[in-house]
Amino acid sequence: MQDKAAELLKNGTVNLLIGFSEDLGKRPVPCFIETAEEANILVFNQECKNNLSVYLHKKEVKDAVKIGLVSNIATLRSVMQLLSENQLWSLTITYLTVNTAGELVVLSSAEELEAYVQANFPTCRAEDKEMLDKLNAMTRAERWAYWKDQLSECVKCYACRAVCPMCYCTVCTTECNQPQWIKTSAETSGNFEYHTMRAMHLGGRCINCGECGRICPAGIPVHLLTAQMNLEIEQEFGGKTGWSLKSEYAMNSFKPGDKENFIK
Amino acid sequence: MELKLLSTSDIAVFVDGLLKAGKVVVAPVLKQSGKVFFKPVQSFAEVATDYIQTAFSAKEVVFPKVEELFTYQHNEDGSLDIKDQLDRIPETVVWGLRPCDAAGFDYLNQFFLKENPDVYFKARYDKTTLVTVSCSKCDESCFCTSVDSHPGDTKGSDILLTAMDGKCYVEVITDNGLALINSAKELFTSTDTLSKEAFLAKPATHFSMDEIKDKIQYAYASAEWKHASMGCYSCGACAFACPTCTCFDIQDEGTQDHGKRVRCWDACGMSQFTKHASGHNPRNTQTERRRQRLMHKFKYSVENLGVVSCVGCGRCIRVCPSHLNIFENILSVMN
Amino acid sequence: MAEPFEPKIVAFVCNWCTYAGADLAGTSRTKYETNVRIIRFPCTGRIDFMLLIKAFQNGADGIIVSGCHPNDCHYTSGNFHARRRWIVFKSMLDFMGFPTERITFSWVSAAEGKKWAELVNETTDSVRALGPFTEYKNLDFTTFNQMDHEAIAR
Amino acid sequence: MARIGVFICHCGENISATIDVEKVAKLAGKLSGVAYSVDYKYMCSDPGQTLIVDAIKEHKLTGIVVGACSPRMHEGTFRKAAEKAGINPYFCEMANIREHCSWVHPKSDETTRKALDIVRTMVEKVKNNTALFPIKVPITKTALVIGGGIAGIQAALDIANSGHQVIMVEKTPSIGGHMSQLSETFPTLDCSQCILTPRMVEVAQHPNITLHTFATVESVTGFIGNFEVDIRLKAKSVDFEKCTGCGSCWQKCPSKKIPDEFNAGMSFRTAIYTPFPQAVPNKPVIDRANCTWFTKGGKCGVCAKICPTGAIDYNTEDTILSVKVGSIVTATGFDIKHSDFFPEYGYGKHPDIIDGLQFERLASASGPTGGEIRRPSDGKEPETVVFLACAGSRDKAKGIEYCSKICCMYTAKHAMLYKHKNHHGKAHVFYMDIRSAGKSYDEFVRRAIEEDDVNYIRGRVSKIYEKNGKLMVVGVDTLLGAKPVTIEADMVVLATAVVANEDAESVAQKLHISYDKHKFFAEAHPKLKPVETNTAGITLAGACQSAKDIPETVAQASAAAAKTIILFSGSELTREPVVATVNRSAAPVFTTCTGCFLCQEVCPYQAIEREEIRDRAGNLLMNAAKVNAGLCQGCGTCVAMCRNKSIDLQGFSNQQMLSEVMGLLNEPF
Repeated sequence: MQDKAAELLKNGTVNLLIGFSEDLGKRPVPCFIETAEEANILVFNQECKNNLSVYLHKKEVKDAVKIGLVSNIATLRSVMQLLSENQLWSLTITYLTVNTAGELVVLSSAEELEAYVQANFPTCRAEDKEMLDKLNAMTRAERWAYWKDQLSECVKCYACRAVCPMCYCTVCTTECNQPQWIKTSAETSGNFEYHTMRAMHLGGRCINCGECGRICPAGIPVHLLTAQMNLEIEQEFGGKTGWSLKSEYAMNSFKPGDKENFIK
Repeated sequence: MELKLLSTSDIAVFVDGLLKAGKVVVAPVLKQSGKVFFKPVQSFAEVATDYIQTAFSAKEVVFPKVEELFTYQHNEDGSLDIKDQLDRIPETVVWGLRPCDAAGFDYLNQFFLKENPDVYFKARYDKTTLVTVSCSKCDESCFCTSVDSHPGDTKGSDILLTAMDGKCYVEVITDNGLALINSAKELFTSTDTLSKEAFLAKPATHFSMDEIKDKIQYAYASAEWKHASMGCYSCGACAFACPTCTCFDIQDEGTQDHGKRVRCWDACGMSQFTKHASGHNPRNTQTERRRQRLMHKFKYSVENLGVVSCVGCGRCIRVCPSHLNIFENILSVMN
Repeated sequence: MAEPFEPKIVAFVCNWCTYAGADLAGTSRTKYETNVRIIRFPCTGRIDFMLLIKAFQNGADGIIVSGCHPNDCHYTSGNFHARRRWIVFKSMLDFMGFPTERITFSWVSAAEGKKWAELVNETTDSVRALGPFTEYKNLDFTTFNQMDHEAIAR
Repeated sequence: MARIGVFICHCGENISATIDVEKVAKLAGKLSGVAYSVDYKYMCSDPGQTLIVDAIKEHKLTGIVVGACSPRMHEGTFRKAAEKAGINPYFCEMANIREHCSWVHPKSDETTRKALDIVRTMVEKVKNNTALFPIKVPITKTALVIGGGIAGIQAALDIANSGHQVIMVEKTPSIGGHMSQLSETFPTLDCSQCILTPRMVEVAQHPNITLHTFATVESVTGFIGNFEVDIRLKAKSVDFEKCTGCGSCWQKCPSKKIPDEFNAGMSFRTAIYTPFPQAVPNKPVIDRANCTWFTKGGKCGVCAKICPTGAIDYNTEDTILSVKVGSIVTATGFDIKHSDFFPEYGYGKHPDIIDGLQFERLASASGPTGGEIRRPSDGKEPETVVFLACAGSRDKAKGIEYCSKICCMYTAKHAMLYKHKNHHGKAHVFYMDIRSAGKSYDEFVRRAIEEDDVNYIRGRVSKIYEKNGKLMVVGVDTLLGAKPVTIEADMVVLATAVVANEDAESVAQKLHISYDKHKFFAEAHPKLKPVETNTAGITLAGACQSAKDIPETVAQASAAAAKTIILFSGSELTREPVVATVNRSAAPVFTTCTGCFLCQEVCPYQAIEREEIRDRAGNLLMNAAKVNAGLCQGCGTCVAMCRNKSIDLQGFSNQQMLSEVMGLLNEPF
């Protein structure tokens, strides 16, 4: 990967390469490389969980235009979803990933990306499924107590929003103050409001990378909300997020026969 | 300062006694997420002991994440009622915070009370007693020794406990602390020797404050800020976990007729923090925002208040989604 | 004895069908419970789920959301989009443990003044039986901060 | 600072009988932002309105809330009053305390309290209202008529006669449509071509009509008043400027065995042809798929050699003509189901089992038999003819569940025509029900039965098979106790179902109009907007919407023309400003819209467009949604869809709706 990255930077295919390096504690840290000489700091392993596609929204990255993106499968899937939502139009991206056989794969077009993602499409992670099953098996009152307890710890640092590649709005509804939709303060009711909104806005768009839950400083499994929504949506309306370059958004379409057994 | 001994089995007796006396005890509690939070407890049994650091600092006790400043109510006759509830603040003991957190209180104290004292902070701070526990364990994020502190530092604490050799050494630092001890005199015996150095954790030292104070003067223009900030997602996790970050926002919640004014945490690293109503943003890039945060900790607060506002607790490193590392950043911009 | 609990019910309705249906209930002098307050939208498609949350947060005990029957939408498909939004929203709330029986979804046409009156009566009865929606209100601390609240709540 | 006026109406006693109106007015006056509050017997009366106008002026009110009846009743009235007093009419809101309160609740404190709640909610809303102004859209006063059948002809002539320009596009080489193929028309039995051809000629000669035959609509962009249409002019291979229509070419054309569409395949035509003698324009085109010059690579060329004016040009190509029009009348007509659903009826297998359209040609004086009814197989006059109504229609199991509407009538007509021409012949009609609603229609059917001795059998046919040179029609007579009936026939005419054109779906997609499951174009409202489509500025005429007979088609075509003429009657189109808008602000923000365009899909009117925001050097900075106010109907579905609230709906804005909710639930005292 280091060699390929150096080559891409040297021959001008890529102006800026986003990948991982290690800090003093050997933890993977996102790094931004502009010259071939720096490529030797790149690492890629199981610990490289960050979804680096979120950086594609960053102004400094957009300015570089030709981007190399070191990606895990979740990253690639989010790029697919972003492309279907007409984002990233100003960028030319080369994706560097490692397939299940441990080989370096370089994808340089949207079509190649689509084919690769569809061939390596991830399923819902087992640990998430387990938690969802556990929560769904609870009584509703237990679930209420569970989320109430979890959400009371939320401090509204918005890290879940910041790491989400699908949260690319320049001004989030939480920042709207005319009218003020979401309370600024991190009271539990405001937290409930924020997380419901977040899940509703991501349902049918979230690609289940799980970053939001992984990085929550308060340890709230917020990714379960969107994971559950995605399962529901997939079951009810079909379609998979980050599967196709064409938009197949469940929430902007309908079928005349959608269920309505809950409507009087 | 007095030095006392408390038998380890009496710790619970002491805490439960405080509770019985009507004090609120805020202590580390292990929650289902696996993280430890400061929470009001009902008995010592709830208190977590085996942890390196709590998820968030204890600053919440004196600087809550959401604080109601007052409520307002428009009456039918056109008059307006404004009420605060400062007189209802309970006596609170923060139990089991780390020396770094206690040092954070020392900074908060300076920040909020040095000039134009903040009445809300003062009301809480005056009713708070800090019982600190020295650290025998640390991790690679801890760096208190780099910022003129150490795992057995008494700065900011009212009482410092060091539990070793089957005994609990009690360093009583302030009158506040003494008053707390005196509420259960019978549990404490006097002693005059304490040598805790061997027991204390040994976090890595990455730099010295003398070095920093000198070199940080030239750091503003460093090209390394861009590298140090490119990975930053501009969330507020570091600021909200930090024991010394004090940015806040004031909001009115309710209608024209009734509601409340609240103060809630904010973060200088968030992209909208300095944004003007016009749309102009003086700190428009994350590079400028991260520089502001770090320079404030190591330079501006020294200039304004005479103290460094980083206590080396390492929370910002632990919570950072992209593992940005404050001491590595500081080292890189200085060199 | 305390007064019987009278729930506050907010109805989010579309202009063309349910609002007109409620008008018809009026012109036909069909009597129903006073607990409901109507907010008029051009179309059910316009009803943002955030408004429902806001209503609960501000003290609503129950909510009615109602619009044109399928295929009757004045704008052809607003109600179809709304229906899909509700399916997802409802299951979302269920997952969070929210008592979704406090929200009644319905189709009431401009000709169904009687159905409107019945809907209001049924919803009022069921919400009255559920009691005041304190779970949500209790999310907010009543005193100055969360820790004090938790401490005082003991 | 808002200065709101509240006006509580007694509505005689309609409101005051159950609501303490004085109390409501008094308490409303104490609400924050309310500068004036009063109650009055009849607010909608002249003195009531004068009271409002005077109060607005005297108290310098910035907005008003009228607590009275439903806004669906008097919103317009009070908005006019507000306007008269000099404030923007959209600063007037109505609190519905009659239909939603006084009429449905008993006299009680609770009812009064509810009335106050309703008023307070609207006070909160009106505080957040903004001045709105009617939207003006410029109009190109030219209409496009797609389809040159009787529907298109009628619409084009009506619009042209009102003084406006019309462009007509017809895909075949001649206008006239299905009506030109018909023999006689029910219920008067007058000759179809006799009444149609003068209209066709009028179209061709009308100074306000530009006719493009052998042309199709390629694409449509734009919106009401401002459509841009690309028309594909198919290569005719004949220069109409030079051609005199002499006919030498088609007389000499060697490709003579091409089934003639006009005669429903019962005769042949040449490769260079005019569809029928009275065609308009009466000039030939080359059917390249069947012309030897094109299929055999430059061999033949007879027509070019023989043409006295040198009008033949094999090298012409399709051209695209771009036109700007303000309105579009869609009159693309219908088709009949050619391959029958019932294989047991043998349609297509036996030459003497024909469809209704083929019978029309047999009965037509301009048809292959010169108007004599002779069966296709051997040209003999059939002695017995069986007519089957509902051959496919009203049969959900076979796929077409609707009634084709015209078959009952034309079957009666066919039977009559047959009887008039073959006095000794026998005509039998199998039918399910006779649907003859229409002026003089039932009388017509009765005449067929009673005067022309047509044998009507109520029942369906199970199969038709050939035996000894006869067609054995096996059916059942349900009026005779479900007795099986077998009729030996010489010819069978199937009234096959009326269906949408094969290309209806693609036409609808080009026009951005919706269509039903049978591919018939969908009207905007089944009752109240039967002519309009959901795309403003596009109307429907004739059988492209649903099966119709000629009088209905003509009526709808005139209605579509009227809608167009109404649109063209002013220089600008004025619309209610209740439309969605995407926020815009100064650089460098421009808008909070992220250009995800997920909103485009939810808009039933295709009103959301893409806008490219560029810097002065022309570099693309961002893409953003933009609502075309000319198309938006104000449903607001996009508003609820937009994640970051970049789209808002004027008149029902986020700020207004949230204020209503907050105002409703937060009692001030």
